[in-house]
Amino acid sequence: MAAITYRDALNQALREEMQRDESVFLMGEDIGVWGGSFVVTQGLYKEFGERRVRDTPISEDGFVGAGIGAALAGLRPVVEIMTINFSLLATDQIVNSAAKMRYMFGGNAKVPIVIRMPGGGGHQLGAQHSQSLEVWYANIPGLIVVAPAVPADAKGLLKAAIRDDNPVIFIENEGLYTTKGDVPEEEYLTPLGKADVKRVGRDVSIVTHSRMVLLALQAADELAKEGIEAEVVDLRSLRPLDVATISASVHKTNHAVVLEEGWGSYGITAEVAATIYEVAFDYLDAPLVRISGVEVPMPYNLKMEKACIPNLEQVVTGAKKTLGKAA
Amino acid sequence: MAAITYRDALNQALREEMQRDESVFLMGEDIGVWGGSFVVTQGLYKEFGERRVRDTPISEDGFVGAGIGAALAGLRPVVEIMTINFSLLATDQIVNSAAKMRYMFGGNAKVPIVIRMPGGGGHQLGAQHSQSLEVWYANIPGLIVVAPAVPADAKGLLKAAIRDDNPVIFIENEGLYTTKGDVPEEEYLTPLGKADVKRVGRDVSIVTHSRMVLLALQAADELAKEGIEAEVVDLRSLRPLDVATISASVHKTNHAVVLEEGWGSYGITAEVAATIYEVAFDYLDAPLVRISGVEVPMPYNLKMEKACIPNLEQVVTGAKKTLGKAA
Amino acid sequence: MALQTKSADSALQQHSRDELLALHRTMLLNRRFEEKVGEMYTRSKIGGFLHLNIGEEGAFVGAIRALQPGDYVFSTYREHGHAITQGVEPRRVMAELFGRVDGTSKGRGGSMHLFDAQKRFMGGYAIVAGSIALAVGVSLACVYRGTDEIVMSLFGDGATNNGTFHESMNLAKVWNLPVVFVCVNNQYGMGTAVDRASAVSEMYRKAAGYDIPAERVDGMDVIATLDAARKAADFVRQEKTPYFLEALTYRYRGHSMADPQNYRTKEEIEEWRHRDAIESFRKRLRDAALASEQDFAEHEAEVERVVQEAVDFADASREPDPATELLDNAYVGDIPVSWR
Amino acid sequence: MALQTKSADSALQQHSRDELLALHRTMLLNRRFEEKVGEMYTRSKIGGFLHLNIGEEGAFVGAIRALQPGDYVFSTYREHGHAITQGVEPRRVMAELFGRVDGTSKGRGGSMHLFDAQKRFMGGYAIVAGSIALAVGVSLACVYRGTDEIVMSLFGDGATNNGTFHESMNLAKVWNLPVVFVCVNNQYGMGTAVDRASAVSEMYRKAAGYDIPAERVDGMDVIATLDAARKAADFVRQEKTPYFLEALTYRYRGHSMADPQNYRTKEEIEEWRHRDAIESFRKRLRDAALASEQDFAEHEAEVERVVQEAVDFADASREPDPATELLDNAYVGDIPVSWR
Ligand SMILES: Cc1ncc(C[n+]2csc(CCOP(=O)(O)OP(=O)(O)O)c2C)c(N)n1
Ligand SMILES: Cc1ncc(C[n+]2csc(CCOP(=O)(O)OP(=O)(O)O)c2C)c(N)n1
Ligand SMILES: [Mg+2]
Ligand SMILES: [Mg+2]
Repeated sequence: MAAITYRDALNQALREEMQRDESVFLMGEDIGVWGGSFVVTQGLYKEFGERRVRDTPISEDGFVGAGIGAALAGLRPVVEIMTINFSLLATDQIVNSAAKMRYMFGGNAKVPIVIRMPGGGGHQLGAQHSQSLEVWYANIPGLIVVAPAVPADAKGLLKAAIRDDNPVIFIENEGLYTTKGDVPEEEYLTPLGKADVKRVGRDVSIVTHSRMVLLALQAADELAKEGIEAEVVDLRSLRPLDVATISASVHKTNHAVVLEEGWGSYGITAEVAATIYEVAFDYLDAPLVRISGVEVPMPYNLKMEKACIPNLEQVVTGAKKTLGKAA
Repeated sequence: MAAITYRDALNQALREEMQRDESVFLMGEDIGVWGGSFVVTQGLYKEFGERRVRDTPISEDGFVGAGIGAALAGLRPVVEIMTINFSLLATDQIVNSAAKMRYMFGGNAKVPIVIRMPGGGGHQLGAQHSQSLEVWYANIPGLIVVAPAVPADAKGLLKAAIRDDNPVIFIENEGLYTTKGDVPEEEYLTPLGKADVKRVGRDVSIVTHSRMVLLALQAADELAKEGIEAEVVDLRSLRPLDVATISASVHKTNHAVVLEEGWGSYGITAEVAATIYEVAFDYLDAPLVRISGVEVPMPYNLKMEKACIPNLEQVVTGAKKTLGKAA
Repeated sequence: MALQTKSADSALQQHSRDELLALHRTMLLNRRFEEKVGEMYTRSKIGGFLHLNIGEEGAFVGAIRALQPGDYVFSTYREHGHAITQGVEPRRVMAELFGRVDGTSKGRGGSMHLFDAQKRFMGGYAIVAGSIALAVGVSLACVYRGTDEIVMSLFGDGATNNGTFHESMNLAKVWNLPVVFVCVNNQYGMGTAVDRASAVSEMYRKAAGYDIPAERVDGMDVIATLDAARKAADFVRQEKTPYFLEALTYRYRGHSMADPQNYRTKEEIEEWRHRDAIESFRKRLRDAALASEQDFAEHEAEVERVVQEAVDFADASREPDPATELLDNAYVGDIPVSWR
Repeated sequence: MALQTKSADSALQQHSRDELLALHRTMLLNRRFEEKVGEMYTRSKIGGFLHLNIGEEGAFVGAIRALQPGDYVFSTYREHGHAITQGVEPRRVMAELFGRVDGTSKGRGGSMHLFDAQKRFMGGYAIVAGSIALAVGVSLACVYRGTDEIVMSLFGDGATNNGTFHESMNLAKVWNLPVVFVCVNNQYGMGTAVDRASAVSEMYRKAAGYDIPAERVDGMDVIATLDAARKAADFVRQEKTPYFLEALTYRYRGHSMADPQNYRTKEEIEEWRHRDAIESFRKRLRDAALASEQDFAEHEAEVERVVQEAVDFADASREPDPATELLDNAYVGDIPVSWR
């Protein structure tokens, strides 16, 4: 196992699948000559050429629609939307076309597309460039939505997504690209729809996804110092949601903290919280604690932005609160 | 009090506000000459002329953006998007412009726009024309989202929305336009952000919004026959959510059913359920029951479509279930 | 663009009699099919929105008949005739409108969502302009695979005011994709006349900003439309670059079954009915002595059989069963539809 | 479009010396301001994305100086100079970049979101093409109120491939709105050269599909740009209908501070630097004996003072306080931000 960055793990997944399957190709803004604004596709344009690594105009609606059409015709496009904020220009194609076609055409159509997009804040990019909107897509039947937190899952889930015959929304996070983690040398796939316990613990379950998994692990370290053993459940997949894994964890710990970087109201944590109460009502010793981003457009000022994103202290305090231990 | 249709109540609200305030004007597809595809704006084009009742091209992104610009300049546009399904073409302007501008410009801008759109299914319009996507907008800070269920609220909330200085997403339902209800003769406003108990009961709270309020009231009648007194809480406002009213009801009944027409996963009921557990954890005698639309693209066939939308039996059974009474 | 009625009908002469008769038969089939569909709707055999294309037969039959086997067609919610002309069985279309399992989409799609991959009818879509981008994507796949197939994307005049149309035009040109964009200009988007919604009255002029060759043709003249569409298809196939064809036509019926019809005059409708694509074509065939009332009568009889057979077939087909089939095809594979 | 260098510089002669000097001063101010901003960024006084417009001064100064008091300007994320040219105080711009409460957006917006309603600078926006529709809306308000004001919408070449641009152009023309669309064509959208993303190389040609009068001007020639923009503004104000102006220019720096610069050659950059808008303008002023090195030196000194004062002002301004101000202006009135 070699420790590589999240970015390189994605790059490996793309390269391997493109080498394996001629029908896999990439589309997106500045993914070719430039190498991707977050450098995820670097080197692929050189290796595979324009035909399979296609730079697009700034036409999110158009090229996402074109990707869906290409998938309908049997190709396996991996479309990069530079950030999830710009995916708002393509929601019609994602929701009204990709998510609908198979069912509304009576099963006679298939749309094996992967649409990659990073979300998240923390880089002072301001209100229009710092959103976490994955909950929107997680709400839509017909879509599969995954959000890996570590390089190994990023690679395994992307390869699995590319091979899956359903439209997959692949959520990355701008704060994760340079993070490192071990990635198996040999070929592997990470199953879509399965959560992963990133740290085992018996006292409290911290259930979260994407970049917040790293914060949860940090918090678990802190809590351990005080003798509290937190279990960190990485959802990995938002649609479908792996209720079994979440349930098993909370049945064991009897306490839960649900955490997300984005806005909590009608957010990912709303569904996860409701689900936990539903499947563990008689197991919860106390109300769970919901932690999410402050519900304002993201401010530019560094201190203000920091104050909007969940931090270590909040998670530690939240865990103690549900455990009835005053911080 | 005269009983009028939901459609006429909206029409009255628009007419009254346009007469009251010269800066109020309407934009939308076929709202003028045609009178609105759901006939909500009928007669207004004749009365106020092209300047104030503006037919638009099929450019949702463009004319919603133009409406936001006009609001920024101090006018009070009421923009109709023919159905919520087409609002997917305008999500960028709604979320990245309207919802952001005030905060990201440090409070130096104001966007007093109302964006009306009906959602819902039940008319065999198929997968691309039968969605209930209000939860998307309810998730966005900077927006106010309301969804009246009865004519009186439709009129009062629309008038209040037009006078409010924030961007308001006004959710209607295609199944409500011809429903009737009493509407006060005199001028009145319905406050944004306040839920309304549509029926008082002591045994179980059915918390829902828009068209499902009518189903909940039907269910309450049914339950009454069996001696079960259901309280029906009409959310009316989805953002902000009136937690106090929901909480008071559940604290009283100790049982809850949350209901929505749309998809429940990451839906309105997810937030409402999580909120109820949060504020009434020690009051709930049993897990609440979540009822929502079947999570598939809406099928065209009548029977199939019916099976996708919550029905009377489900709500009645759900209420009994949380009350521990086998159906 | 004026209608050719001079005795020596050179345009007509360049086509085989079989082709001419086939054009007539196809237009007539679509006309009678739609009339029957309208009837079935009033008899509640069909639900939802229904958009008839009666009056537009010259435009879409002329355009689609120019394609070759293997070519793809993308359409809108006004697509019954587009599907049938592309070869989809009328009975499977009717069954879909009836919401039955033998319909092209197994009763899940309905009037706006016909689909038949075998016939390369890639679907009817209900979001205005949405399918144009999908068509561009399929043409990209054709180029990617190096096939000779091309794609025809049909849409209305109103769709050209939508950004999706413009982004798609640009992509097709920048990437040199084999797409024939066909704007069926029936002069209204619901109740909005072209000039009230579009900066230019001639839709083909919108291609100028993309350097895409374009032309307008009289959509009430099926021969002129067919010839223009052939020229377009050949060009696109050879040059591997898009072409834009505007067919000027008219819809006789309302936008859908619910239409106040307060946005146009009876006179205007009458005026266009006088230029009816089928009637005028019959006259030309007669004048050129290429077909007789006898032939037309045979076509009528034949078409009526097909339409009636379609109704019978649809009636005989069963409805999908909510109890057992509601979740079918929600996903490929065993992805759970919901976890509650 | 070739640069005028003949001794009798007729274009120059038509302007007062004061105006010419003002043009020089404004371009220079923007150049020095941006250079300082770049420096402050590397010194971490500024965070987030930073898009400098060094090289484009001739284009945007020429365009915006053509406006009259009361006219509105909408811009993008590359807008510092657009704001300053429209009259926004440099120090308030710098304070915004520093994230301070005396910034145009109280430190909430940052480099991409400057805003000053008093100066009718209606904002910098970070969604490509997004602000074009907003500009159309403000021009609609001008017409609605019957004022004489017009709106200028500035955007890049890449933005013209986005549907929002096209829908906005159509709306402006169909509704006859007073908008001057100004495409600052710096020949790249990030690393994508115009021809790799756009079907046509000349952006002004995209106006043809909307019957909007359009022209391309040399954006490195501030006088030519100013004259063309004046013509456009006058036309729009009188005719109450849009105009499209393309200013061909070049950005010397990277798209943002993180740019591989692997998509263009050093030679190309050098070539355009040789056509620098400020240098070439100085030469013309000297040749026409309208200004001397002395004047330029005075401008340099003056501009340096302003820029330094801006930095001092920004440094002195406080940061917003998360503890007490985080929720300010989330809504107008007392709408709760969250209920948990
Ligand atoms: C994006 C979107 N906006 C609005 C509608 C509602 N609508 C359905 S058809 C139609 C008119 C379309 O006109 P045109 O493109 O000319 O096609 P036609 O109906 O005339 O064949 C409208 C506005 C829609 N389906 N999709
Ligand atoms: C809708 C959208 N897509 C992508 C981006 C990322 N992005 C920011 S600037 C830019 C290039 C824009 O090029 P152009 O319009 O020519 O303006 P320039 O940067 O050259 O001034 C891109 C792709 C964005 N901000 N918005
Ligand atoms: Mg039309
Ligand atoms: Mg550019």
